[in-house]
Amino acid sequence: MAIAEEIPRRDETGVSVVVRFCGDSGDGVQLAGNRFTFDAVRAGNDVATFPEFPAEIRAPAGSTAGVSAFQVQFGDHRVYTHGDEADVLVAMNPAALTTNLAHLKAGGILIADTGAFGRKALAQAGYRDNPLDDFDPHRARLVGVDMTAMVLEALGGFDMKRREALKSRNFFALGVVYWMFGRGEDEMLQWIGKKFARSDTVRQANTAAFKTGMAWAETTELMAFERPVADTVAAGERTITGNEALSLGLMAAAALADLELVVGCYPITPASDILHYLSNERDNGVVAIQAEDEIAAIGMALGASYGGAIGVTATSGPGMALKSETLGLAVSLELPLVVVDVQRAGPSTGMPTRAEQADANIALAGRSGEAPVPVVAARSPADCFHAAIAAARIAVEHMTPVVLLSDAALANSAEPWSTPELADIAPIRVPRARAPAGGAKWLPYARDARLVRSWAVPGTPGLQHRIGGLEKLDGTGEISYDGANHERMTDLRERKVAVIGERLDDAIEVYGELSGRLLMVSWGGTYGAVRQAVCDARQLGHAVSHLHLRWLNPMDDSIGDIARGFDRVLVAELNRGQVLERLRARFLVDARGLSMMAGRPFGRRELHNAIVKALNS
Amino acid sequence: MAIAEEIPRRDETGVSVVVRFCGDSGDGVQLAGNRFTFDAVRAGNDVATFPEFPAEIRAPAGSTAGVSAFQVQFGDHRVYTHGDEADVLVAMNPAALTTNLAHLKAGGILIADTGAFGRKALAQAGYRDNPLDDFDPHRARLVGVDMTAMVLEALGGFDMKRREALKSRNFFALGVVYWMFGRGEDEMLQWIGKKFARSDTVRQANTAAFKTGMAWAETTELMAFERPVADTVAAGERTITGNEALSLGLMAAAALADLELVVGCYPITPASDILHYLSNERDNGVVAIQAEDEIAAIGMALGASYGGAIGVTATSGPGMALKSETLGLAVSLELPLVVVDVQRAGPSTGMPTRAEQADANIALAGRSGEAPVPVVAARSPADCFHAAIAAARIAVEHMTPVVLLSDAALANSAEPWSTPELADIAPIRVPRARAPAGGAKWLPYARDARLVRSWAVPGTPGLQHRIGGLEKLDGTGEISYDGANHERMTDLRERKVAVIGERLDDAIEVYGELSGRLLMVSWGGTYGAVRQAVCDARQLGHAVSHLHLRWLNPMDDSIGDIARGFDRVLVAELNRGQVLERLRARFLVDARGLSMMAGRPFGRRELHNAIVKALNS
Amino acid sequence: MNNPGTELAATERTLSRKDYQTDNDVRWCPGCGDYAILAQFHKMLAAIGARKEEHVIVSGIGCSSRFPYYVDCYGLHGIHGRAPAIATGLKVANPDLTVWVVTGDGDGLSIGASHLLHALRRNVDIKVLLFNNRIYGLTKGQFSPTSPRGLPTRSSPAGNTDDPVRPLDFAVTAGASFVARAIDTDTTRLQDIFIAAASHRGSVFVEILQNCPIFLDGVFDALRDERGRVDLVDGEPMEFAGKVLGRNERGRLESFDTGHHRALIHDVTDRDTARQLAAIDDSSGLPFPFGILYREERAAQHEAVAGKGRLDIPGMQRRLSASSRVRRQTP
Amino acid sequence: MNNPGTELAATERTLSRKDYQTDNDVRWCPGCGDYAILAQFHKMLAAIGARKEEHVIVSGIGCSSRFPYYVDCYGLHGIHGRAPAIATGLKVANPDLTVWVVTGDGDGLSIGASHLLHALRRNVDIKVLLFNNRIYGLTKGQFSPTSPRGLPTRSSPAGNTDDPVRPLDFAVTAGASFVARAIDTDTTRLQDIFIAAASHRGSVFVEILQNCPIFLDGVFDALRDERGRVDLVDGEPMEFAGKVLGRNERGRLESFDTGHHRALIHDVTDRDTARQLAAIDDSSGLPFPFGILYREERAAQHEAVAGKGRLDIPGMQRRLSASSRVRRQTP
Ligand SMILES: Cc1ncc(C[n+]2csc(CCOP(=O)(O)OP(=O)(O)O)c2C)c(N)n1
Ligand SMILES: Cc1ncc(C[n+]2csc(CCOP(=O)(O)OP(=O)(O)O)c2C)c(N)n1
Ligand code: SF4
Ligand code: SF4
Ligand SMILES: [Mg+2]
Ligand SMILES: [Mg+2]
Repeated sequence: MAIAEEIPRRDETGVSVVVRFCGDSGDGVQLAGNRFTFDAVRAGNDVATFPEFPAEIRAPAGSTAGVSAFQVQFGDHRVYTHGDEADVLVAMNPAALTTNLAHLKAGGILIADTGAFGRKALAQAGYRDNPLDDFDPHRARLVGVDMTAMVLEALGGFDMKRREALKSRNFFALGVVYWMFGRGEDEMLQWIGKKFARSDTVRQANTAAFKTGMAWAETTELMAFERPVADTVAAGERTITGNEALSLGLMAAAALADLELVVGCYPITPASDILHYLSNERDNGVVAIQAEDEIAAIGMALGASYGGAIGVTATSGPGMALKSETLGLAVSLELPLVVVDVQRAGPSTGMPTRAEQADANIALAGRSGEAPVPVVAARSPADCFHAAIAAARIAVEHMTPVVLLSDAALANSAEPWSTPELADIAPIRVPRARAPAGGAKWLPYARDARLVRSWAVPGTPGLQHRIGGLEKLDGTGEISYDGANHERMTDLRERKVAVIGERLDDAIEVYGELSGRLLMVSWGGTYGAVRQAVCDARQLGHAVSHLHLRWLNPMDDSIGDIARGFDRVLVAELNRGQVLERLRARFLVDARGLSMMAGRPFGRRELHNAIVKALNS
Repeated sequence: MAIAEEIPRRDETGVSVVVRFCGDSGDGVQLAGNRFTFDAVRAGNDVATFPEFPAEIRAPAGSTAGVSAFQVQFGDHRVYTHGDEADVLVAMNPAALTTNLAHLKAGGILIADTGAFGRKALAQAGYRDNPLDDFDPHRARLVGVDMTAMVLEALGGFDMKRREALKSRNFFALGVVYWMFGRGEDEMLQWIGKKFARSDTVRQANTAAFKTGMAWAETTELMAFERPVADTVAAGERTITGNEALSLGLMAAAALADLELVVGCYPITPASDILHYLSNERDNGVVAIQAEDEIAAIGMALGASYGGAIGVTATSGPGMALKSETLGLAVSLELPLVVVDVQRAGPSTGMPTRAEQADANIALAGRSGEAPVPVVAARSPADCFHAAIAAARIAVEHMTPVVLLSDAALANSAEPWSTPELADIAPIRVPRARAPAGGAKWLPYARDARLVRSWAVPGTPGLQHRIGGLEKLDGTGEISYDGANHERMTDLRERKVAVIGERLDDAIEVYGELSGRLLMVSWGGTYGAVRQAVCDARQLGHAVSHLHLRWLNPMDDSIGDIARGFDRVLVAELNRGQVLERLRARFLVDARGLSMMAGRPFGRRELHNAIVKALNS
Repeated sequence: MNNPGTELAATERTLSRKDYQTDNDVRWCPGCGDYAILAQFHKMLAAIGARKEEHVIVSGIGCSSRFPYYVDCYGLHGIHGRAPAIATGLKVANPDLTVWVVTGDGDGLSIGASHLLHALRRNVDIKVLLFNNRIYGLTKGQFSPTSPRGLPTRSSPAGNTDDPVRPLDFAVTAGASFVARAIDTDTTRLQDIFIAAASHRGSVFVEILQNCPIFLDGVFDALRDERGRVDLVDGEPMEFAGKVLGRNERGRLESFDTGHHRALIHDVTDRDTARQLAAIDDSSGLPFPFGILYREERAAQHEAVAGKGRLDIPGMQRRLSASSRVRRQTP
Repeated sequence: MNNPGTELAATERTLSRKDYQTDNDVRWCPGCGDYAILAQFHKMLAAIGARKEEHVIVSGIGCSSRFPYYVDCYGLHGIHGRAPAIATGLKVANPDLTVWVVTGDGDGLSIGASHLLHALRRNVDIKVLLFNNRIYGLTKGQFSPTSPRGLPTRSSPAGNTDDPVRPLDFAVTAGASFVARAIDTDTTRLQDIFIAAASHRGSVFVEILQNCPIFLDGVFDALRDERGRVDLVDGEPMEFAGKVLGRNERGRLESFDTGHHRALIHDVTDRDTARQLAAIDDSSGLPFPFGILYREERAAQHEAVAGKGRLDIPGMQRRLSASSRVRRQTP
């Protein structure tokens, strides 16, 4: 396992801005946010986004339960998080304002559709009086604009019902924000043209609303914002969410291995989109099946792997629990299998749309008996692509199930994305069984130097064999109740996973020096926030480094060596110390946990405060 | 949590003998072993037994796969294990001899039915020549007796087929062994009379065979064994196996709580007997349902708990995996529930009849999200009774699911048993919800000082409420997606389990001094062997103590304090260090693991060697 | 709502349907068929004069499964597919309760199919209301086991490739002792069925066709037309839109002119005919039956498995002593 | 057995049933019905000239599920109840294989009922052989979902309180496209059904009544008698013991004298009649049907879901570039 000591780069300071759109689920704030983000990327910025959807069921229009929000941070340097607080908050109705005002920085800009603050809407949001009426200028600069009226007026000539016309309000808002940040009008108009090609009315309405918004911003001399400019950061060609990147990564892995990709899934928030994406890829050879439940889904994936494909199943916490028994079988059979867990807040049904990292336990230890499984975690939306390839690579090359952890925040957040070159990625070697020379007997549980058995796919003449979940004799795979053999097989299964560590170049990444006062440890989706906070602290001259764990299992001894080089070690995770526990047990270092269980990623300031506290303690 | 420093007692040395019966599954060796054990208990000895059944499916008669064995150690002092090696081995056929000879102590006594060593039988056992023919007298003293012929002759007068008559061979063997150890003939004859009351022929045949065996032993002047005599050890009224004691314990708990006992089970080795025992207790008010699978079984148990009963489900590894999701729901609902896991060797189907302790992981950490659950482990067959009461007590008094761990060895082994006095056991307090005074609103998630919510059983007027697996608002229990509330609820669920530690008097038990050179740590079924080995070592003057953990969760800080008092800490468990990992993580002590994964309990000598090695290292 | 003071008083007087509502905001989408079902449920409780504390609603996960939060009786919102098992345990532990299970086509027939099958077979005295919208609502529009073949959804962009489950057929085959169908908007029939279900002793299965305006709007429109449906009334001919269902010479169901000698008179105790009615599906070309298809009296499971007496300390002490006296052989 | 050298040569010559046996000791109890079934399976493989590598047997857990260890083709002994799911994945990944599932009455109808239901419904091209001994064999004698009502077992000392599942009824209702029944000792019929099953394209369900001499000896004895069984032959009347099955005026099955005009001619494509035949159970007073009850041609699932083409590096590179070009909006 190699340790990469990353040299802190110049590109980590600069200008960045956070914009947050909020409104009713029907107001199109997700579309507005995504579009704005996209043009920021095209302008050469780095971005990080965070969408917040209402809880599962559609709440009544105008209610606080129905509020949807989208936050994006963009900048001319590396942007690691979606930002703690918004510089600009766009609120489409009172319910959105009341639930989102706390996200606006003191002294920021609040753009609100004053036309949406009617009596009924105010009451629905729980306001007695209109909060815009005597808005405290110290709290924020209020930019009130009657989008409703202006849009209705601009669209007066179209043959549209009021309700439909009002659906273009988000484009008015975009017009305002585009003007503020000097984003190109032409690109937007082109895109509207393509996106709404099917309906003349809608296309023209959105175009008109957007232009009206821009014009209004210009005429009212709305202050233009200090505009982040693209710097050395290579921005992407587009943005990508974690679930999409993960899906593409699985497909890329199949291509790199020259194997079929078979996906068995049962829908569950926030993993369902992986099923949706892959169901669309039938023309590209993907077989995606919606199973009757999670147990069937992993069963199908395992059956597919047995049949010579890369079997994949994707789920979230409750589904992960259901897959435990079959995952144990996969360990015993030693077949490749990728189990994706897009973590959400638990226990039980918990908060299905919210992010958490509390499935490390179940991924590492949630099986009966000794059933070791490699576990890898993606660290950012775009990284889901690479993490998926890594998971599939280890699964296939080492004939083992692998758990790939993502989370609700990574799943839906977006990052810039440029087309990866598959030629730059090492192909995945498939340990196919071959009939041994000289008429010798092929043994299903004979192993190579890395303790990997070979894969005899049904259909291959001459290699017929039987495998199963009962303990098997080392080598032949026959059923065995022999105690010494069980001891040996347990040991083999353990070492087989342990040796994978020797080849994981990406397992540990240290940012900063290899010793110092404080080591911040992250894994999975806490990467960005921790990196940002460590950057900040280093700029203030603190001797803080950052260790990111890509693999939760196997863990290399060098992690202990690194940790021992610091006065203090702080493990930041969205749980109560699950990976912390492993680090302490393994390396006997007195690492401490920085735990948060609020259903959302860490904020930059929270981490900064924790770092300062740890340094002063 | 109290620490009991146990004063080593005088009763831990003395005479003990190990007898092992082995034969074909049809030869009745389990019956012979149990009967012999029973009369040892009646004679005032302490005993520990270990039955070994063939793998699940009935193998052909006479094959090695079909061999069944029963080992018992009995003595005039505390007997902690069934013994490493047998002093006397009774072999009913060649297959039994070949698979069991290794269990006979060098210089021990081998009693074999020479009449069963015919050509065909020898071949089936893989013998070319008859091993009795020139048996090495240094290996053991061979007592060859043609039981087959003698039984056929003795039973010549009865109207029986040869095959049936031969079924009495085990009573011949018992006759021999009873004579050797001076056990009473009358008791046996009485028992035969009762047991086979329904068939005159069988009763008379067994009586005749037994008497013939005794007479033969006497006439051949077979050396009588130095006979262990009952000492201060209060022996039992009978013997009891772990599964039976566990079943009775659950019933006793229901009585102590004055609640109904509802058991939902799906059959699985080695837990099925709990379902069998409890299915027989309908007249005593027990409701036992065989569910369609393990998920339904725990669902039924949880539904019963919701309905005001003590809901129980019992299973083994693969079933435990399936129960994970519902166990998470129980954590979220905060309802009492007892989940019994009779551990067997894994992973996956593994070795279903063999013992292991590798489900500590899944019990402690096998759920999605943060879902803490108290875990208690029984330490001996009779202790299963008390452990079951402890599990149910904590479940009910603290409104939480509890996992109770047993294992395949405890389940089927037997120990002396005397009727417990329920009056000596504290009743279980039920935290029933009461309508608050003064018309105040009853809140389903309001808590008492121990953080326990109250139990409003459907049917109670005025306390209607809704609960579910979504995150709930502290107090009211309403659905909540609030981050701060989730943090609080997570914390409450964690502390709620942690505070249980304050009242567990039996959580930690230290035998020997509180500091020294070596601390041996055990949990669950490794208790007996570790205690025995520590006894042995202490008698040799070593500064070794023994810490037994009854509860794997919560774990008290005092465990760390104790561990730090020793130069070395060795945790003996039948897994690869699952509890070891928790101890290291929690207390940062450099404890080491003594792991065995051979599908059987530790032997006295293995442990002794490990102790010596640890002391010398 | 949960104020015990007022509650106790309330049960003394006659309650109206409003009394069975909870404070919780109902969070289904505007226009969702679930609202109409909920209203009839409240109404039924009032109609039968239900004591709030005696009713419990157990559900799984899905839009439909939010139901318990909206009825002021006891309620448990469980996990996906497992409500029948939880309800079984509840009923045997506490047989005096009236236990309802609310489930969806995914919850009940996909992940929970086995539990539902076995609960119906065992004749557990629970009343299963399956809201069939032929789609996964809560997870936003994947196909369900009852989705029409060919339906494009988020997880079947090229069209669902599976043949749908027929819920009534499933239930009759499984052995439910009360099988009925209603549709969200048909308030009278829904009400009648709910009232009949409430008093049935044994496993009740009611399929309620429920429109999901968001993900599969209008899928039942044809069944709202009198030509698409036959309303079953015990003892009456199976008439619909001027026609009548009958059995042809090959033993199959067919439509005949009213008054035809082959016309069938509905008999709720006739299991064979119920099986044939339950098998009618999209492809049969026959009207869908509504109302109570089948009803049978048979020992309910909680009666069959009930323990005798309660375990108390003296009883258990006797049990323990007896077991030692008998000195039973361990097996 | 697994010596690839000799194996390859062997597939060139005609194989006998012995060639399909493995080295493993068969570990069923003496007299177990599984032996006879195994023998017929070996024989069928020889009869159809099966290439060993093209057949795979997937099983769950149970005595019956040890089957794969005794047949020299590919085999996977899985976990309890999940074989249909594993077999589904196998078949879609590798459609050229002939995939058999061996399961028991507990494995297939208790813990695995939902998977079986959905696999049959989707018409997955797998051949399910359910060994029904009406008991749990491997776990030593608890009742199963097909155990007779009232049966005392280790987990039902006072008698089983549940009504049994009718496996054929379950399968037809679920949508299996090939449904048959045989009994362990009826070698000819078993052989015929196996051969027919091997070539069917779609979901096959064969219930094989299997005697367990240890835990429920003789439970099928009445069905070995000609009065207890009707052997179905396509195109022939449903004759048994001098009588014939027919449909009475109420549309129900009944026994008539041979030659009666109500006598039914067996038509394997007649689903309605198959449903009626499948419903015959302990309490019907009619003979149990044996042979192929129903058979239908319908698109098999692996064809419906098959991916087009294979993902290779150039193809995937194109796919990735296209996705960036299109600059799709994230949803
Ligand atoms: C174990 C588990 N798997 C998956 C889910 C996600 N999930 C929630 S509801 C649902 C299906 C809902 O469909 P249906 O039962 O038809 O109910 P509807 O929403 O249509 O009323 C799914 C797949 C879950 N909550 N738990
Ligand atoms: C998850 C799980 N639960 C329970 C078991 C125990 N078990 C093994 S086989 C079996 C039932 C066997 O009955 P059946 O399917 O009828 O097969 P048979 O042995 O009668 O052939 C059970 C309950 C298991 N292996 N795994
Ligand atoms: S998604 Fe459909 S079923 Fe769910 S609440 Fe909305 S309309 Fe109703
Ligand atoms: S227990 Fe029964 S089914 Fe199992 S092998 Fe023995 S006879 Fe056959
Ligand atoms: Mg639905
Ligand atoms: Mg069976």
